[in-house]
Amino acid sequence: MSDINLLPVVAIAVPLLASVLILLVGRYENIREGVTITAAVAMLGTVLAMLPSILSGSRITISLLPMVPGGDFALRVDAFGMVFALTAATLWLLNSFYAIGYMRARREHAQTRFYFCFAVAIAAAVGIAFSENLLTLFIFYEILTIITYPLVVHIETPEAMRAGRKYLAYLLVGGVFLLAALVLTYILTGTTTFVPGGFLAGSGSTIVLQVLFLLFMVGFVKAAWMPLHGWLPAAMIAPTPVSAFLHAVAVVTAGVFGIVRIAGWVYGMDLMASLGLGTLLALIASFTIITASLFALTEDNLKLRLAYSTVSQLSYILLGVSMLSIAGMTGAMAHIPIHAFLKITLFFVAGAVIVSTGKEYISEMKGIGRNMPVTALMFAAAAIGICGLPPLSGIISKIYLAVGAVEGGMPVLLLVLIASAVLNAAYFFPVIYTMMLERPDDEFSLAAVSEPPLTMLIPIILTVAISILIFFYPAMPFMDLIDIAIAEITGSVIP
Amino acid sequence: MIWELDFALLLFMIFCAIAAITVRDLLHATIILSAYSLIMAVIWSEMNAVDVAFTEAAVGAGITTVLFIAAIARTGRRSSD
Amino acid sequence: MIESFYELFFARYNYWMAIILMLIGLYALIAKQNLVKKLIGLNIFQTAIFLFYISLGEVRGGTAPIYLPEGVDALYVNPLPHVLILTAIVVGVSVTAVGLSLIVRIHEEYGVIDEAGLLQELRRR
Amino acid sequence: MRRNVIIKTVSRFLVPFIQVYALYVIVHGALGAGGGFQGGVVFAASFILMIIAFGLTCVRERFGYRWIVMLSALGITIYATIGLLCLIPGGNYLEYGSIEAALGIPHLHGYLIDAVEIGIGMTVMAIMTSIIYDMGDTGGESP
Amino acid sequence: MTLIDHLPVFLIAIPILASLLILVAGWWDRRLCYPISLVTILSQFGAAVIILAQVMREGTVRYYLGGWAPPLGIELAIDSFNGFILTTILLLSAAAVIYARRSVEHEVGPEKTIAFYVLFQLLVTGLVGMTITGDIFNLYVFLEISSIAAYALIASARKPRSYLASFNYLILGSIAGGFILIGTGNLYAATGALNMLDISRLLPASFELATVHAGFLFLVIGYSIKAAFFPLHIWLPDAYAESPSAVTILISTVMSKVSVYALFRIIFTIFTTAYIVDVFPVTGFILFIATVAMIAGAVIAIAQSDLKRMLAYSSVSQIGYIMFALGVANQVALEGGILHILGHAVMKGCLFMVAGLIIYRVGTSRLSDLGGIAKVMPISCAAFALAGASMIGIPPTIGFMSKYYLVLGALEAGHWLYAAILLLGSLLAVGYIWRFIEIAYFRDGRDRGSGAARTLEAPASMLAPMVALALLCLFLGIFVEGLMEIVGPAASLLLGGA
Amino acid sequence: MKLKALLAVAFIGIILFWAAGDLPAFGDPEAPATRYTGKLYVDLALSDIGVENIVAAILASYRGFDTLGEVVVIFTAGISVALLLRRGGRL
Repeated sequence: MSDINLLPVVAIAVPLLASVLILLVGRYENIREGVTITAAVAMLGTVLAMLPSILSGSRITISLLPMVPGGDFALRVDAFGMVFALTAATLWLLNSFYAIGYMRARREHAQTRFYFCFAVAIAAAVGIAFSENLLTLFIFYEILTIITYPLVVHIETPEAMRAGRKYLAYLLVGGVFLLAALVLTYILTGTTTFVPGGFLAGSGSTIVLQVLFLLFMVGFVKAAWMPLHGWLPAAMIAPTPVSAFLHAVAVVTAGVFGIVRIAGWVYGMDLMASLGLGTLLALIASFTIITASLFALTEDNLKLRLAYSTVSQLSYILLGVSMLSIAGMTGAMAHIPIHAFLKITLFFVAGAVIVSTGKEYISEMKGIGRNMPVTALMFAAAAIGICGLPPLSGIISKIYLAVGAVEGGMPVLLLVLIASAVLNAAYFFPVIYTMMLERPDDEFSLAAVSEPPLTMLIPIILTVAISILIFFYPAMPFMDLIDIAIAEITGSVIP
Repeated sequence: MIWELDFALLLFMIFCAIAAITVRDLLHATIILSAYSLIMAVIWSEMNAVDVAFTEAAVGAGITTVLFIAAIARTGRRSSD
Repeated sequence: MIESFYELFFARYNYWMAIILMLIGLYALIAKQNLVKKLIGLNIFQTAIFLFYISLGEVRGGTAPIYLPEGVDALYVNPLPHVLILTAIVVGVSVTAVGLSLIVRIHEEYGVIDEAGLLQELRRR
Repeated sequence: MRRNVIIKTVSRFLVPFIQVYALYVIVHGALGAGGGFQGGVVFAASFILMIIAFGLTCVRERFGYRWIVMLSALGITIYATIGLLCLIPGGNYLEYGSIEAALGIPHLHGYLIDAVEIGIGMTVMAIMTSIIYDMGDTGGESP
Repeated sequence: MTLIDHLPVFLIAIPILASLLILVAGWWDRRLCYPISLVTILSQFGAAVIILAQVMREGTVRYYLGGWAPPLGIELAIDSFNGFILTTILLLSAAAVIYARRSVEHEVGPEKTIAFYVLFQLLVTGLVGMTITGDIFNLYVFLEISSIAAYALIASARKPRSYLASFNYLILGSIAGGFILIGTGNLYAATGALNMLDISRLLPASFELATVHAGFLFLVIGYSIKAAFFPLHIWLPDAYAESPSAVTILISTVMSKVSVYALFRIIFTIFTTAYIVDVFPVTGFILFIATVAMIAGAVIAIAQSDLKRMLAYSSVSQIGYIMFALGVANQVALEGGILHILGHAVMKGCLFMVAGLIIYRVGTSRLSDLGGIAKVMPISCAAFALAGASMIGIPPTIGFMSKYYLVLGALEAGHWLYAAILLLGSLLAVGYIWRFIEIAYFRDGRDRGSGAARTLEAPASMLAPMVALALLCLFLGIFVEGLMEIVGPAASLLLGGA
Repeated sequence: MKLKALLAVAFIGIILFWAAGDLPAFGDPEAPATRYTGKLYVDLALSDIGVENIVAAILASYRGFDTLGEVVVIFTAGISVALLLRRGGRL
């Protein structure tokens, strides 16, 4: 076993180790947060160290220990997993700085618990990315569910507890469905190891496979597709770094990541098409995109509006999968990092506003752009990116999706894309307008407001910068990785 | 063995059992239980189970009764049913 | 007719009686309110089971399982149930003793030893 | 409480007989009806008679809890240890035959059974007496 | 014959002598009870591990007591199944006895220490005897030893309610004992044998007799009462909730498991699958009841306001999971069931230990009085969370693994609906586990002046076994494959394989 | 309660009577129990053990382990009663 084989283990072990250290040194704030940052850097380094070999087309597989029939506990790093892992690792680093600023500025309680859970959550997220089979994925998936619960109920108010119960109910029920799907897959095929291009073909009757897919869909309720999205707005009661990182990146992306994995590595696109699952997925995705956008329009709480926006945007990924075409799949995969970078910016800004002004409702944010110009500008930039306008990365995935819609023979989906873009603009531009152009009702209320601390501001700027970088240099590393992944699942040679 | 005698004893035992659980005075019930055990011992010895009969006579009719009486002395002999 | 009557009755009347006794004991064990009565029922129940066992070991025309002097040919009854029941009797008296001491304790704590009264006491506290 | 003189006299007369009979029952177990358990119970019955005649406290002073603990433990120890002794000549637990074969004494098997019965009798007697003490003790301190 | 060959009987004979030693030595000095008890149970555990290794190496270990081979004598038979159970129960007993020290001082009182340890030792011995005996009547004898010891131990809390709980248990336990005796008698009448293998060999000839069916029913009902299988669980909540913590741990983890073991043994070894599938088809019925038990137990547990009572009802539910395996009766499900015997013992032991710690420190186990307790008892509550996660079935804990096997087995047998109910029903565990977690971690206890605010973590002798069990929940789950090397053969053994 | 008890007892009674119908006839020397182990003990006890009382032979030797258990049961009961009832004292 060469050294590189151990890297995926290291990538997961680093945050776990950090979480233990955090618990141990919890009393000393600076050391505790130093541990977090160090671990984030170390993990990003580990992931980056694996990047060259993945880009060269190889895969890293390591089987850790046998567990139950239905899969060993095994890790495998492939191009698609790398996309997720790289996104998560980068954003964890940025988010750590942001969280330190946010938590200190807000003087939040139980910060040790916060950092501990955060570290375990990122380990679980990376574990999902690097899972070699359904069982491993399920294990990390459930750990992610449980460990994010304390983050959601962080403020411990009765309202938060209610939200937490809702969160737990949705995700654990989802987990049960996923387990059912996992067992069923094992019963049908005798394996749950992901195979590029799928391994389910011919293992069961049409109806069984269709039901199985539905089980998987409910299982990946973390993807927040409608009407099973209820947990995501509820989870917005969490502190903003949690909302930003987990509920824009790690948790929800784990959901869509799972669905893409299922589509590409368990079912395979041909089987999906022959089962008519593309249409089903397209229906769900279109419904979610439009409805969630409408929900977002009416929502006054900024974080909730962003949450609905997330629900809507995640379904772009499902939409891409549903097209069952190379371009659609590419768009879907590309949307994972692109959306993550843009949406985290928006949440960062929402948190910055809360820290600086304590305001959560859009109608109260009139004119804060005057006192926090950089923050507001970054919000505008990220919003533009989400809407799919250059020079931010959002447009890349949208173009692929549009091509995919045509290629996949579902031009009607183009309409969905266009309608959604319009709706995106409709719910984001009023916010930008309110922030930057409107005058505050009460001039004095904003007197003490200023830009958030630098530990928060810099991550915001960096995420926007990365989004712009992705627009100009899409190939490195995300599109290259995605090309490899697509080549894997379609069976064509690696370009 | 003589089945008529056997049968009569068994019938009497059933009578004793019913009496033991219906009599309201616990002390009486205990004595009836003791009689029940003794008859049981007789039946067993008649069935050639001498060891068991001996034991039942010593334990069922002896020790158990004493224990019951001791307990009743400490709790009260009236029973509602 | 006579044959079947014999089959039904004479061949197994010991079992019938044992079962009836078991049921009487079991009924007292479940339904009687007074805790001492329950233990009396328990004793009846157990003794009836012992009767059932001893009946299993009986052999028509047999003698007690103690060897007769050599040369005397005898049919002995099955000794194994006797052994089992000797053990079971001990178990029975042990359970009775523990049950009675529990009753004494319950009486000390609550002042009553019938279920209705105990329920009342529990509700009162 | 004054106790009836007749009962006292009769029991003083009877108790030794009962106890001798109990010993007889214990050792006679191998030959006919009887055995350690029955004998132990009969022995305990003699104590019951004494309790009835002389009162609990009086009997307990003669035959106290220390005796009960010792005898009950000793009884089971005899049983279990004889069982363990059977391992020395290479037999299984409780395989009296192995000792008989090793020592070459005829009928040792039967004697060992008698020894075991005595152990049983001791424990049963002690424990039965203990139970009767505890059940009959209606308050007041005990030694 | 080396000494190693006699280990099976040492497992019983030495502890009996040890209990006498506890009595005599304790009479001399009370402080000697605990160390003697500890050393005995630990050495029993060591012996169990050695025997298990031997069984895995050489196959079933048989020990003829008195040198009399069956059908004349009694044999101790240890195969991979009861070797596994034996190790499990002794592991938990060891944990319980370590934990017992402070619990006894606190809940039983110094003057009852000797009797407590003697009975504790006898209870463990009785259960060990039940586990390793190969004779169906001997099983009954050891069952009664453990039952009588358990009645007294439950009452040793010396609270008024504990006497009542103990008496109720005594009544139901005696009914169970009587049924077991009747069942044994019926089997004896039908076959003339008492040795389990012997019965199982002779039984097929009289499979059609009503006597055999009745024997089956009585044995199953009897042991179901002892195992608290729904709806025969009515003694359980009081008995668990009112007894001293150390006793609760022992009877909830070890005693119920041994009864379940006996049930498995009777159904699979004596009657064999051929009987319960073809001759007297009860598996469907058992499966149904087990499913009802899982759901009902969990639902009632959610409605409880007392931590110990809640955990007690959770046991009713979890016994349902084990019986589920019995109802499915195929290799994979049985593996899950056997795994769950271990898993449930470990996690429920840990949970009850936490409850006991809370009683030890706070003095109550009412849920409403425990707000914010995690702040003052962080280690205990973390252990609760870990064991609770296992109870819910969060991977990679042992609770998940057993559930996984159960579902897999149910699906393999084609019980789609039951598998679905099991999966969804397992979520009900979240309902009660999470109630405590929420209260302990996320509810502020600051408004309460006394109570939790001044309490601290418990002494090490209580903390250590608890933490060990909590970590065991995790490690057993992660390294479940090693466990399967024992569980797999055990399950196939039950199904009649080698 | 009474009705429930009656129902339970009736249920058990039905099983018992049903089972008794298939029991070997009372005193039947050809019953499985008598024919198998019963005969074995009767035939072997004297030569194996050398005591006249077969019951004692089985009790103390063949099934000696049961008897050990029996003694332990009574010992357990004694300690239990002491635990429950004894005031003061060392136990």
